Amino acid sequence: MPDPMKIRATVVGDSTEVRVLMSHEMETGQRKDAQGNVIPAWFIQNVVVAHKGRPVLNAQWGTAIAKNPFLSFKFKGGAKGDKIEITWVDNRGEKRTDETAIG
Amino acid sequence: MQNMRRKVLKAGGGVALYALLVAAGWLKPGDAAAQSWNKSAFEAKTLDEALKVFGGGSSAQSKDIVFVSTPDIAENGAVVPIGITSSIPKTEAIAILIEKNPNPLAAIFEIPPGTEPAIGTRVKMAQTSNVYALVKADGKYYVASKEIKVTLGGCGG
Amino acid sequence: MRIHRRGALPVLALSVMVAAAALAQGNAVDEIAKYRAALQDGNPAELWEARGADLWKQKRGPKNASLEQCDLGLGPGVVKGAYAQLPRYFSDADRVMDLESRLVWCMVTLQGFSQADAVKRPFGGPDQKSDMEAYVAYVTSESRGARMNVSLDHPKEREAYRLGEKMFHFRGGTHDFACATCHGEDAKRIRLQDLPNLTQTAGAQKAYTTWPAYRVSQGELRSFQWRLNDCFRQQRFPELIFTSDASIALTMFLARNANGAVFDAPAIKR
Amino acid sequence: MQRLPIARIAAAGATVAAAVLATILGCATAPSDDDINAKAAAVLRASFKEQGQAKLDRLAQDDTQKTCSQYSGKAVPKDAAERIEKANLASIKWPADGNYLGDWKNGERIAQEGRGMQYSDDPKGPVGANCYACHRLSPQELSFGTIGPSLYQFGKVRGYTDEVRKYAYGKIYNAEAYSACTNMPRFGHSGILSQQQIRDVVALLMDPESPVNK
Repeated sequence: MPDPMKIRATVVGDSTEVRVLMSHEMETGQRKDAQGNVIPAWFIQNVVVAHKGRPVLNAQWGTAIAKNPFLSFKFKGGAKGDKIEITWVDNRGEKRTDETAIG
Repeated sequence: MQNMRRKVLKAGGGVALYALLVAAGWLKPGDAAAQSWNKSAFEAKTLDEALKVFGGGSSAQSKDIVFVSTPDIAENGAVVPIGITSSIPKTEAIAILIEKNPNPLAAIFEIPPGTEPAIGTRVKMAQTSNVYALVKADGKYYVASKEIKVTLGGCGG
Repeated sequence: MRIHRRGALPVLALSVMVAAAALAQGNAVDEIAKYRAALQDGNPAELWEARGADLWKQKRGPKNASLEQCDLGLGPGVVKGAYAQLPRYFSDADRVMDLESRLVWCMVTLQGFSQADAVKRPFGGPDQKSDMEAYVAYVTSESRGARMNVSLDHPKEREAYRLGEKMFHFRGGTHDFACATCHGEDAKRIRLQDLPNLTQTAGAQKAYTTWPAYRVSQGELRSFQWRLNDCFRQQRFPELIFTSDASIALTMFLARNANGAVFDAPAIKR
Repeated sequence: MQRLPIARIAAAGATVAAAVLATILGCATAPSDDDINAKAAAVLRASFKEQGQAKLDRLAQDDTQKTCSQYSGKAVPKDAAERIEKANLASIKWPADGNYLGDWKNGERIAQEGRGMQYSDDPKGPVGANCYACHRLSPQELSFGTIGPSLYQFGKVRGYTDEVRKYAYGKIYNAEAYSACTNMPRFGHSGILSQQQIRDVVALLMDPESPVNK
């Protein structure tokens, strides 16, 4: 079971700013272990952020996103207490969904 | 080099690009159920190949795409902060490409209406390279680039 | 340098070159500062803090107990501000302990782990996470904003400080390095990284209050024990034993030198 | 190594502060400096374990290391400095053919390489001198340290003479022969670099074609 995300969503003016940290190795598939074997690629491929069920960001990621990924963006609207839900899916099909209330 | 790249940027066909973007889900922002991942674009080995597969069709250099909170020099290539803001009306998507990475395409962000065309993330860079911000807006393609130097840090071992 | 410079011209040329280099360097240093500033916005150390806070409450070990009653020096169960007063002398163990050695003590006495099990995975790697580093992230985060206040009241605390100072200046290994080689003077750098002068208050304060840290080069949160361990690796010494007396003495020397500063970690570093 | 007067004063200040502290805390019962030195050595021995190529003998100090530890952060007394420089100068093995100059391109690789002799390093893997960690050399490399002086235009400024080449070779082989208690490792004396590798680094400093002299 992957570790939970840290999500911060705050109202800034007439927008909501969302900042997320995810716990993931983001292994490139380019590295070798001590025995010289290639460490297989293992990385988040899709991220969806929804505000009250409506998607506000869709992302596709490759192996170049840094380990323990960080993402920030803003969307118009959003009020204190609204639910923000984030889901990621990696190339092994592993999935994690976390939610927070806009603060 | 710079000229060659521009040519490639212009050479890609708009029609092929459109088809690929539909496949990639670019043109269906907000459709969370239709999760997809543009395998051929992400697995392309060169910038030209990535752009060809994935379009960038008749993309024009644009001053309306700005790198924010993006340093000229990275103290470590494992984590390089990248911020991209587009002030081009009807921006629908932003992609990050790193020319000298083994797979240049790093990320595609679909921007549904109501979401500001400004994203921040962190990428890995294998070495000093040009980084491209490719923006799709109102069906057209725009690009901006910036060189980021990757330094060797610390005690070196 | 004992070789004499010849004539005025090369010296002039040299000074022009040095000025140009200083300019290029200045830009590089400014840009590195921008890089560091851009990283502050989201510190993955928070992922470790959250995991540590969760683990802290979990019942674990042969005694099926949590660490909630662990005494970090301010009484059982008090975590807030405890790290800013470590290392310190603990009468129950009759030993000066830093955070990690105290956590091992609590894992053994409260949870019933063997000493060997408690120190089995001090640092995380690509294959496995370290619970110890998660505990360290959580406990240290509870001292963020507290003022460093390390005591030398007990004779064993004073002894640890003096031993730590000696070890700081101990030169050895194939390269003749001591801690002082890199950290004994002001305003020096390795490559582009500033080296704090740990023998002076300002340098010790700046360095000590920003560990532990999420190291972007490793994608891991690193504890102060790790910091010492990896310095010695690069000094070409053998491996520093986790929570050994030397590691605690050195920590005492550095933590005490940082007294008065506001603790501000877990931080994020290169 | 030349210490700035300010550093010396600050170091002296720290010593005074320590003495005052000891007095306040009741130095009558405090262990002597010799006691602490003996205990520190014992604690160090018990606090390390051998790992990879780094065995516990790396904690055994020679006279140079021991004396320089004693005077770390302070001025080294003149007689001690002379003793160290003399012994280390005598240890230098000069190339039998009198050729000090190798290949500067290989010298640049050695100057960039930070690995070698750490317990985490493959004993058969590359061993470098990591010159850039402490020195400025080729102007193209912006990531350089400042623990040592800039060596940019080393040969150009000093002249491409045999005397300077020999000095550079000796300094890299055993820096303690020229400046007691320097921060610089003794690359030849301690078996870090081979004779040919030292020649290559000398070439980086002394070859007119080296980027260092451009």
